[in-house]
Amino acid sequence: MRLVQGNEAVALAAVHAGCNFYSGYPITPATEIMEMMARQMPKTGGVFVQMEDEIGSIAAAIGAAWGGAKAMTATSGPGFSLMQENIGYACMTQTPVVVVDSQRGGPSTGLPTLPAQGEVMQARYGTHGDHEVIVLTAASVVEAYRMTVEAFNLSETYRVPAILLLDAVLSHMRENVEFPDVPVRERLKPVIDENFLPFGADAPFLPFGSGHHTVVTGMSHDETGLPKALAGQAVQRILKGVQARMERDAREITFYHELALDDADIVLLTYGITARAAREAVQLLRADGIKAGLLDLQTLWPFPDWLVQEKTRQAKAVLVPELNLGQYVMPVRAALAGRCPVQPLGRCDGELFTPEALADAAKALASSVEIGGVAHD
Amino acid sequence: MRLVQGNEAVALAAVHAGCNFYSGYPITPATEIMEMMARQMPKTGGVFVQMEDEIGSIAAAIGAAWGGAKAMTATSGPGFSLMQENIGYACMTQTPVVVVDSQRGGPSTGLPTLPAQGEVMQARYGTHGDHEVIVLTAASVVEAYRMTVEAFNLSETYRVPAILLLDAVLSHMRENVEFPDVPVRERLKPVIDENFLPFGADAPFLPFGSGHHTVVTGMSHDETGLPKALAGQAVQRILKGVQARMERDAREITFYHELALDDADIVLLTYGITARAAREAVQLLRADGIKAGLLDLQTLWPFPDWLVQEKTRQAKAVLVPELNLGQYVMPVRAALAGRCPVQPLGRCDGELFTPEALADAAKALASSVEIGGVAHD
Amino acid sequence: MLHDPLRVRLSGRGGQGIILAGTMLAEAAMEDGLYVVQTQTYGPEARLGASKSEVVISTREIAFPEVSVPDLVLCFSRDAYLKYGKQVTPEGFILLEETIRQELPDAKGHFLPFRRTARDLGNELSLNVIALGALVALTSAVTRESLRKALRARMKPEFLELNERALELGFELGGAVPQTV
Amino acid sequence: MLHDPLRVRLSGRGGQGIILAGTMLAEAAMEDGLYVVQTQTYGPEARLGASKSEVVISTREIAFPEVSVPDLVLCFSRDAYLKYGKQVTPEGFILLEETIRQELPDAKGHFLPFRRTARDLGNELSLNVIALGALVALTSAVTRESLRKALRARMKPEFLELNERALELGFELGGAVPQTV
Amino acid sequence: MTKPGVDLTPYLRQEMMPTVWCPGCGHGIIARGIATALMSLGLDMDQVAVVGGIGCSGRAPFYFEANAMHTTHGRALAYATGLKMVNPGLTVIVPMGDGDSMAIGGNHLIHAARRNIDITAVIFNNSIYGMTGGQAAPTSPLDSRSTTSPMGSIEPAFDTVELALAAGATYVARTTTFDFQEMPQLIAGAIRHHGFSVVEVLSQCPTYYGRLNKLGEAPDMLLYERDRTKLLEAFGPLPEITREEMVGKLPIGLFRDEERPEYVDQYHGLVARAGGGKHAS
Amino acid sequence: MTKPGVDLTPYLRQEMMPTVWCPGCGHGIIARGIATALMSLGLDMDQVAVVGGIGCSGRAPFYFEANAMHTTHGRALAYATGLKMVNPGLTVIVPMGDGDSMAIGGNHLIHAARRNIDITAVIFNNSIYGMTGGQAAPTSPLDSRSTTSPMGSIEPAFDTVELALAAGATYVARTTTFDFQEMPQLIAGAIRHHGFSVVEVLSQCPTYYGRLNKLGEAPDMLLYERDRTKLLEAFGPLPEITREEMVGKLPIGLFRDEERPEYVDQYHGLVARAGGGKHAS
Amino acid sequence: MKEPTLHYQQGDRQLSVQRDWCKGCNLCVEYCPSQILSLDDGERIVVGDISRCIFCGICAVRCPDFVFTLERVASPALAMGGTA
Amino acid sequence: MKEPTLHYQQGDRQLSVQRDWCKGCNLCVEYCPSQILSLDDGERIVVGDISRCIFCGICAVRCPDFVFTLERVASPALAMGGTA
Ligand SMILES: Cc1ncc(C[n+]2csc(CCOP(=O)(O)OP(=O)(O)O)c2C)c(N)n1
Ligand SMILES: Cc1ncc(C[n+]2csc(CCOP(=O)(O)OP(=O)(O)O)c2C)c(N)n1
Ligand code: SF4
Ligand code: SF4
Ligand code: SF4
Ligand code: SF4
Ligand code: SF4
Ligand code: SF4
Ligand SMILES: [Mg+2]
Ligand SMILES: [Mg+2]
Repeated sequence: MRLVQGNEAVALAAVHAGCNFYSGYPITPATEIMEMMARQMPKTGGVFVQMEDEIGSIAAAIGAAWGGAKAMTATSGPGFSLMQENIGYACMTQTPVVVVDSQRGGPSTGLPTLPAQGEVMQARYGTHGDHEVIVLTAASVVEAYRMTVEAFNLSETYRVPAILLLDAVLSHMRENVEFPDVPVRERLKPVIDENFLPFGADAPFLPFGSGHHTVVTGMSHDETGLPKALAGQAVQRILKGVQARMERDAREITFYHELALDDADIVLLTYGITARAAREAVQLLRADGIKAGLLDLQTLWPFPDWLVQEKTRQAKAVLVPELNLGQYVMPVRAALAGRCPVQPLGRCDGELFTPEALADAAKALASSVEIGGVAHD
Repeated sequence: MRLVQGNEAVALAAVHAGCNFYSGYPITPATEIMEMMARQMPKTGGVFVQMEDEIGSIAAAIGAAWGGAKAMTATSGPGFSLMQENIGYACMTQTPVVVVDSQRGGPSTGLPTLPAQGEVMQARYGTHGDHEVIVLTAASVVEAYRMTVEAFNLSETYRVPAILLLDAVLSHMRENVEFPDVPVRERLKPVIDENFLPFGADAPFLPFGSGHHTVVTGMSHDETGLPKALAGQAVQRILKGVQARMERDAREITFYHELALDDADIVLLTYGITARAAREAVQLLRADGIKAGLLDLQTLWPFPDWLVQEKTRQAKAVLVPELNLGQYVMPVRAALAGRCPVQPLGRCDGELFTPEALADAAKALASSVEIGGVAHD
Repeated sequence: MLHDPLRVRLSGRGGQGIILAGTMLAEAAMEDGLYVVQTQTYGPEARLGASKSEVVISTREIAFPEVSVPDLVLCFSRDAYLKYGKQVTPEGFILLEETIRQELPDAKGHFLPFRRTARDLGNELSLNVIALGALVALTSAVTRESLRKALRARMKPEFLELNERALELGFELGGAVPQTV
Repeated sequence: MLHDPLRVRLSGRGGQGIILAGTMLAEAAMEDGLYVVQTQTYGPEARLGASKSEVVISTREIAFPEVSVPDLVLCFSRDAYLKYGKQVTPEGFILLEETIRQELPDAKGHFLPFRRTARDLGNELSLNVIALGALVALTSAVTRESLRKALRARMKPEFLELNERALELGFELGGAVPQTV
Repeated sequence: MTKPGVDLTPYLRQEMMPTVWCPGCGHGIIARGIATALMSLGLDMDQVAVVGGIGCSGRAPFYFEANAMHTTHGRALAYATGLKMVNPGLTVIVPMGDGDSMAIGGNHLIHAARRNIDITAVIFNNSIYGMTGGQAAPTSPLDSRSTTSPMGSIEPAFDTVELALAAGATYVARTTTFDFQEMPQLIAGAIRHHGFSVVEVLSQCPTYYGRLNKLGEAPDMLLYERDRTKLLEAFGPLPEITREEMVGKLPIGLFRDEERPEYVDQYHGLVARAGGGKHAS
Repeated sequence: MTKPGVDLTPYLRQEMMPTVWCPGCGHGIIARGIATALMSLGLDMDQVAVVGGIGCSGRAPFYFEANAMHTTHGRALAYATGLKMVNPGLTVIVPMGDGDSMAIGGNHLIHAARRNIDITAVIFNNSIYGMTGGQAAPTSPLDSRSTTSPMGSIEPAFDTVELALAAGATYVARTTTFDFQEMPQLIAGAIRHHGFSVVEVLSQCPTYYGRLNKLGEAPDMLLYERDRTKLLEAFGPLPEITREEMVGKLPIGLFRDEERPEYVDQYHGLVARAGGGKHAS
Repeated sequence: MKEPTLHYQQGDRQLSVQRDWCKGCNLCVEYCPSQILSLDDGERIVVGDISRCIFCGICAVRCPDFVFTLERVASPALAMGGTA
Repeated sequence: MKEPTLHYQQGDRQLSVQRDWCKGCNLCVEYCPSQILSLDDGERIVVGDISRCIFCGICAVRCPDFVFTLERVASPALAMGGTA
C-alpha cells in the first residue's frame, strides 16, 4: 500500500509499460507527470527532454517512437490544442505514442486549477482530417495506473496515438493503492524481407535503424510508405483498416465498470471522475426505491455503441452527467436511436457533481418518465 | 456577371462585410484568399500582415479585433489545427473574428490539393474546454460570398468566432456569378457609463481605446472582465448565455436549401460541395420513381436539430454523404433519435461523390427500407 | 453544342497553362451567355505532376461541377493522358500534343502539333492558347469572338499580340481536323 | 472516529503547508489500515490565494473523493475561512489560527495559537504540523503513532527533529481543547 | 491628467490589488518600473494597451489602469501586432515571462524584432517558470536546479540580448530589479523608441528559483542579482561586448538604440502607394 | 559498401526519381550536395536519418536511400530531437526550407541551437515559399516581390547566420548552389561536427522567386547568387564580419566551428549520475 | 474590508502606506536606511518611529507591492499618522 | 517505361546519362565547357558530339536532377553510347 497521487500513478505506470522517452512542457494540472518523469527517466536509462512548447513535445515523442522508444507526453487543454496537428501526423503515420491530457476548466486559460471534461470530443476530433485514435479515461488512482498501461498497449497494438484523459482532481488526488500487475505488450519485431511493407495491414511497427529504409510521411501514402499517385485510395484503405481492426476487437479494447444495471430503470452513464459521485448516487437512489444503475466507461473512443446499447436495454431513461456543456451525450443519443430518453446534465464551473446532485437529477428524470419509487415530498 | 473563383469570392465578400484586417500564413488550398487580401487591404486602407505561422495569424486577428477591426484569417487543415488554442481564446473573450478553413484531405499533410470535409467536427470541438462557435459552409461561389458576409455578421451579433468551411474544389472553382447585395451588420457603439459591463449579457463589443479600460482575459471572468473568485460560475453564465442567445435565434442563423422534400421518402442530407451532386442525384432518383429530396445545410453549427427533425418528418430514411469517414451523421442520428434509419456514406480519398454514386447509395437505402420505386435490374 | 452540358477536360503538366486555358474557355462561355463552372485538380506538386482543368458549359444552371466522362479532352503530356485522357463520351473528341505520340503509340485521338506551332511562333508559352483555339474550332464549344475577348481580358498587354496570333493559328489547326473520331 | 467516512478539510493560503498536512494525515490513516483519499484545490495563483486540502478517511472504499460538508475544518487564513471554513457537520469541529480572530470577530470555532507556537519553536514553517497534531489530538482522526510515522516518512532529515517537537506541541494544544463546540 | 511626484495610483488598477505575486517577487518591482516609466512619459492611459501572455509575469496587465489583455502562453506579441497595426495610436507594452517570451513564444519574439514593429517587450526574466511551480526555462543557467532539472540543468541558457539583437530589435537593454533607478528609465526609453524594443529585467522568484537554488529570500536575491551583473557604459549604444572583461558576469545596460524603418510606418507607406488612403494613421 | 568515385546511386532512392522539383530548381543541387557529403564521409546509410518538414525542400528526405521522415511544417527539428536522443547512433540530417526553418519553425531552430544537439540542419534558402506558390518568406529581401508582397516586401529579412550564432549553434556556414565544390564540403563538415550545425544554402527558385523578381531562368539565377555573395575566409572560423567590406553582399563561408558540450552527451552524463546505466549510448 | 491608507508627512513630503497590500517580504525592512520598518504578527509592515524616517522613498522603490508612496504635496499637512 | 541509362567512356572515365530524369532546365547546357549538350523536342537533354566531351563532370555537378554521373571505372570499357 502506498499513498499515490494520480499524476504519479501515470508516471509509474508509464515506466512499468516500458516507456523510455518523455518529452513535455509544464502545465497545470499535468506538470507532476513531467516532474516525475524528469526523475524517473535518467534513473531507468530512458530519455527525458523538456521541449520549447507542446508542439515540440509531441513532435519529439513521435520522432522518438521512430527511434525505437515507447514515448509519452502529457499536457492539459491549451497544450492539448497545440498538439493536435501533430497528433494527426501520428495517426497518418501509424505511430504508437501516448498523450495524457489532464483536463481543467476551459476554454482558453479558463479555470487552470479546477477539473473539467471539456476535451471529450476534442480528443476524438481535435485534429483535421479523418483518423482514428483511442481515448481512455479513469476515475481513481489505480485506474489511472491501469489505463496508462493499457494506453501504451493499445497504441502498440493498433499503431495509433492513445490518449488518456484525466482531470484536475484526479491528477492531484492521492489514494492508498496497491498497483495491479497489468500485462505489458512488448513491441513485435517484424521479419524484414523483400516483401516487407512497413504500412501493410497488421504490419508491426518497425523503427529506424533496423535495416529497412522506411519512409515516413504525413502525406497520403501506400503500404510501402511512399506517396505515390492514387495514394488517396491507398491511404483510405489504411485508415479504414485501422478502424476495422479496432471495430473487430471492440470487446477487448472497451474497458468499463457497471453497477446494478440488471434491473435499472435509470442508467447513469458516466466517465472519469464523475463515476465516483455516481456510485454514491446509485446507492442514494436505490435507498429511495428508484432502480438506478451505473455504466461507467473507461474507453471513450472508439465509441462502444454496442455496449451502451446492451447495457441500457432494460432502461427507461439514461442520464449523462458531464463536466462540460454536453458533449458525450451526443454519441450516446445517436447510439440509442430514441430507444429511451437520454438526458444531458452539464456543468463547466470547475466543480464536481456531488452524489446528491446526481441523485436529484436522476429523480427528476425518473419522474419525467413516470418511473415509480418511494414517494417523497 | 463575372467569372469568380471561390477563394476570390471570400476575399471580395470580406471586403464587402467591412473586413479591414487580414492576417495569415499561406497554405493550399486557401492561399488565394490571402493573396487577394494582400492586394485588397492596402487598397481599401485595411491592414494585411503575413504572420510567422497560423498561431500568430489567429492571435493577430483577435488582437486586431480588440483594436477595432473586423478581422479575418484563412487556412486549411494543418493551420486550422494550430489555430485551435487561440480560437478558444476568442470564445472565452467573446471576440468577433472570422476563420476560413478550406478543407483538404487529411489527416496531417494528407492530400493537400484534394477536397475533403474532415473538419466538420473539429470546427465545433477542436479547441479545449466548452465553448460555442458558429460554423457555416457553402457549395458554390455565390454561396461562398454570401456565407462569408454572414460569418462576419453572425460573429458580430453573437461575439463568437465564426468559421467558414470550404473545400479544395470550391476554393479553386470558378463560376459566373452576380454577387447578391448581402446586408452588413455594423458594429454597435455601446454607451459607456459607470455601469458599463464589457462582458455583460448582450453587451456590444467595445474595442480598446474607446475610453473604458477593458480587461480581456482567457481566464474565467465575470461580466466586468476581471478574473475574480468564483469566476467559474460567472463564466459558465457567460458561456451559457451565448449558447442561449444562439438557440433563441436558431431560425435566423440557420441557412439551408431544400429540394423536393415535401413527399420525400429518402432524404439526402448534405453540406458543402456534396450538395451539388446531391441535387442531380435527386433528379436521377425521381426519374427512377424514387421519391428523393434534399436538405442542404449551410449552417452546420449550432446544429439545427429542429430543422433536421422538421424536414425529415415524412422521410423513411436519411442518407448523409460526407467527404470523411462519417462525422456529421452523429448529430443527425442523435437528433432523429431513431425516427428513421440514418445511413452514413463516407469517403476520404480526395474525390467528390458523383451524382450517380449518391443515387446508387440512395437506391440501396430505399430498397433496404423497402420503399417501392420503378423496378430496375 | 455537342452536348448540354458540355464537359471539357484540359490536362497536362503544371506550368503548361492548363488552368489559364480553362479559365479563358469559361470566360468565353460566360460571354456567350451560358452557365459555366471551371474546376481544377493538381497533385501535391503544383508543378510537373499531371494536372487538369475542367469546364462545364450549359444553358442551364450547373449542379455537379466536375466531369465524370468528358465530351472533349485535351492532353499535353503522357502522364496526363494516362491519368485523365483515356475516357471520352462516344460523340466526344480527344486532342493530343503531337510530341507525345511516340510515348503513347496506342493512344486514340487527334495528335496536333501544338508545341511545334508555338515554337514556330517564337513563344513556347502560347501552347495553351493554340490548343484552345484548335479545340474551339473543332467543336464550337464557344464562339470564336467570345474566346478572342476572353483572351484580351486575361493577357498582359505585352503578350497580347503574340497570343492573338497564337489563337488564330489554333483556330486554323483545329479547323483542319476531320470531324470524325 | 467521529463519522465514517470522516471528512477533513484543511485550508489556508498557498505556502502554508496545507497540502503536505493533508498528505501526512492521509498517510497516517493508511497506516491505520483505513481507506483514504486526499484531494486539493487552489486558485489559479498557486500561492497566496485560498487553498484547501481535503482528506476522506473510511473503513470502506471511498467513492466521492471530495467533501461537501466536512466533519473537521482547519483554517489558517481569513480568505480560507470565508471560502471554505464556514460549514461543518453538527457534530464537527472548526479549528482556526488565533491571529485571524481580529479579522473574523464572528467566526465560530476554536481559535488556537498555531503560529505563535511555531514561532516560539523557532520555525514558522511548522505551522501545519502543529495544527495537524492539534486536530488529531482533538478528534482521534488517526492514531498519534501513525501520524508520527507519516511525519518521519515525509520530512527531510534536517527538519525532522524540529517537526517532531512541533507535532508533540500540537498534540498538547489539541488535547487542551474542551470537547464541545 | 497625472499628478506630479511619484504617486502611481492613477496608473494602477486599484481594484486588482494586492497582486497575485508571492511575497518578495521581483515582478511587482518591474510592474512598478513600467508604471513609473508611463508616468514619466505622461502618457494618456486611454491610449496605452498592456498585453501579456501566461505566467506570473503574464498577469501584469491586470495591474495597470489601461486597456489590458491577458492572452495565451507565448502569443502576446502576435496579439499585440494585430492590435498595434489597426490602432497605431496605442502605445503597446508587452510584459512577458522568460518562458513566455523565449520558450513557447520565441518565434513571435524574433519575428516582432525582425519587423521592427513599434511595441515594447519587457521580459520579466526570473530564470524559471514561476506560475507552474518551478520548472526549467530556456533562461535557466547551466547547472541550476528546477523541478524538471533536479540534478542541475544540462541545457545552456539563451542570451536574450544577443538573440534580440540578431533578430533585429532596434532597442535592446538589460537591467535588474536591483537597479530601481535605471530600470524605469530603460523602460521609458524603450517606450519612447520608435520600433521594436526589448528590455530584459532580471527578476527574483524567491518561491521557486530562490528556494530550489538556495539563494535565500528576496533581499538576498537582490544582492545576487547585483553581484552577477556588470553595467556596461549605460544609456549609450554599446555595439561590442568585450567578453574577457565580463567573465562570470552578465552585462547590463543599453545595447542598441538605433533607428530603422518601423513596420507600421512601412505598411502605411504601402497603403499610400496602393491608394488606400482611408487608413487611420 | 559504397563505390568509390562520384557515383551517388547508392545514396539516392531511385524509385522516387525524378524529383518533384521544377526544372532548374536549386533544391536538387543541394540534395546532390548532401548525398556527396554522405558519400565522402562513407556513412552507413542504415544509420542515417533524413528528417524534413513541409515545402519543396521538405520533400528532400524522399530522395535518400536512408531512414527518411517527412514531418509537418516547421517541426522537423523537434521530431529529429526525439529521434536523435533515443538513437544517438543515427546521423540525423534535417533539410529545411527557409519558411520551414525560420517562419513557422523558427522557435525549434533556435532551441536546437541552444541545446547544441548533434543534428545537421541544411537550410534550402530560396527566399520564398516555393511549395505554396511564391509567397514572401522571412528571408525575402526588402522590396522583393512575392504573391503576398506584390508591391515589394516591407519586412526586412532574417540573417540566418546571425540568428543561428546568437542562438548558440556551434557550426554555422552559408554557401550557395553556385558553389558546387564548397557546398558539399561545408555540409560534410557540418555532419562531422559534434553539435548543432546549420548550413544555409542560397538556392534558386526559378518558378516563383525568379519569375516574380525578373531574375531569369535557373542559369541566370546561379550568376545572381554568385554576384550577391562574397566569400569570407572560408573553412576557418570567422568570428567577426567587417560590415563595410561587405556592402551590398551577403557573406558566405564558415562562420563558426566550435566545440561545446553536446546535448545528448550531456544527457548521458546525467543518466550516469542518476545511475540509469541501461541507456544505449 | 480595505484598511485605510496611512499618511505620514514631513514638510511637503508625504509617505503613504497601504498596509493591506503588504505581503511581508522584508525587502523594505532590509533597505530602510533608518531601520524603522518591521513586520507585525500578521506579517504586515509596521512603520516604527516615524520621527527617524528621512522620507527617502527607498521603501517605495524596493517594495514589490506598491505599499508605499512617497510624494511631495503642496497642500497643508495632515496630522501625522492620520487616515485619508 | 524507364529509359535505359546511357554510358559514355573515355579511358577510365565514364559519363552516365539518365535522360528520363532530365527536366530541361538548361543548366548543364549553359555550363558544359565543350558546348555539346542541348535539349530535344521533348525538352530532354541530348549529348551531342561526345568526342568533344572532356569528361570534366561539370554537367553532373550543375544538374539538379542527378541526370549525369561521372566516375572512374576500373573495368574494361563498354562501347560508347551503349546501354547498361
Ligand atoms: C499552451 C500552454 N502551455 C503551458 C501552459 C502552462 N504555463 C503557464 S505559465 C507557464 C510558464 C511560466 O513561466 P514564465 O513565462 O517564465 O513566467 P513566470 O511565471 O516565471 O513569470 C506555463 C508553462 C499554458 N498556460 N499554456
Ligand atoms: C501548418 C502548415 N501551414 C502551412 C502549410 C503550407 N505550406 C506548405 S510548404 C510552405 C512553405 C514552404 O516554404 P519553404 O519552407 O521556404 O520551402 P520551399 O517550398 O520554398 O522549399 C507552406 C506555408 C503547411 N503545410 N502546414
Ligand atoms: S512563483 Fe515566483 S515568479 Fe511567480 S509570483 Fe511567486 S515569486 Fe513571483
Ligand atoms: S517552386 Fe521553386 S522551390 Fe519549389 S520546386 Fe519549383 S523551383 Fe523549386
Ligand atoms: S522613506 Fe526611507 S526612511 Fe522612511 S520608511 Fe521609507 S525607507 Fe525608511
Ligand atoms: S517591501 Fe512591501 S510587501 Fe515587502 S514587507 Fe515591505 S511593505 Fe510589505
Ligand atoms: S563532362 Fe564536361 S564536357 Fe562532357 S558533357 Fe559534361 S560538362 Fe560537357
Ligand atoms: S541540368 Fe539536368 S535537368 Fe537540366 S537540362 Fe541538363 S540534364 Fe536536364
Ligand atoms: Mg519565468
Ligand atoms: Mg523557401
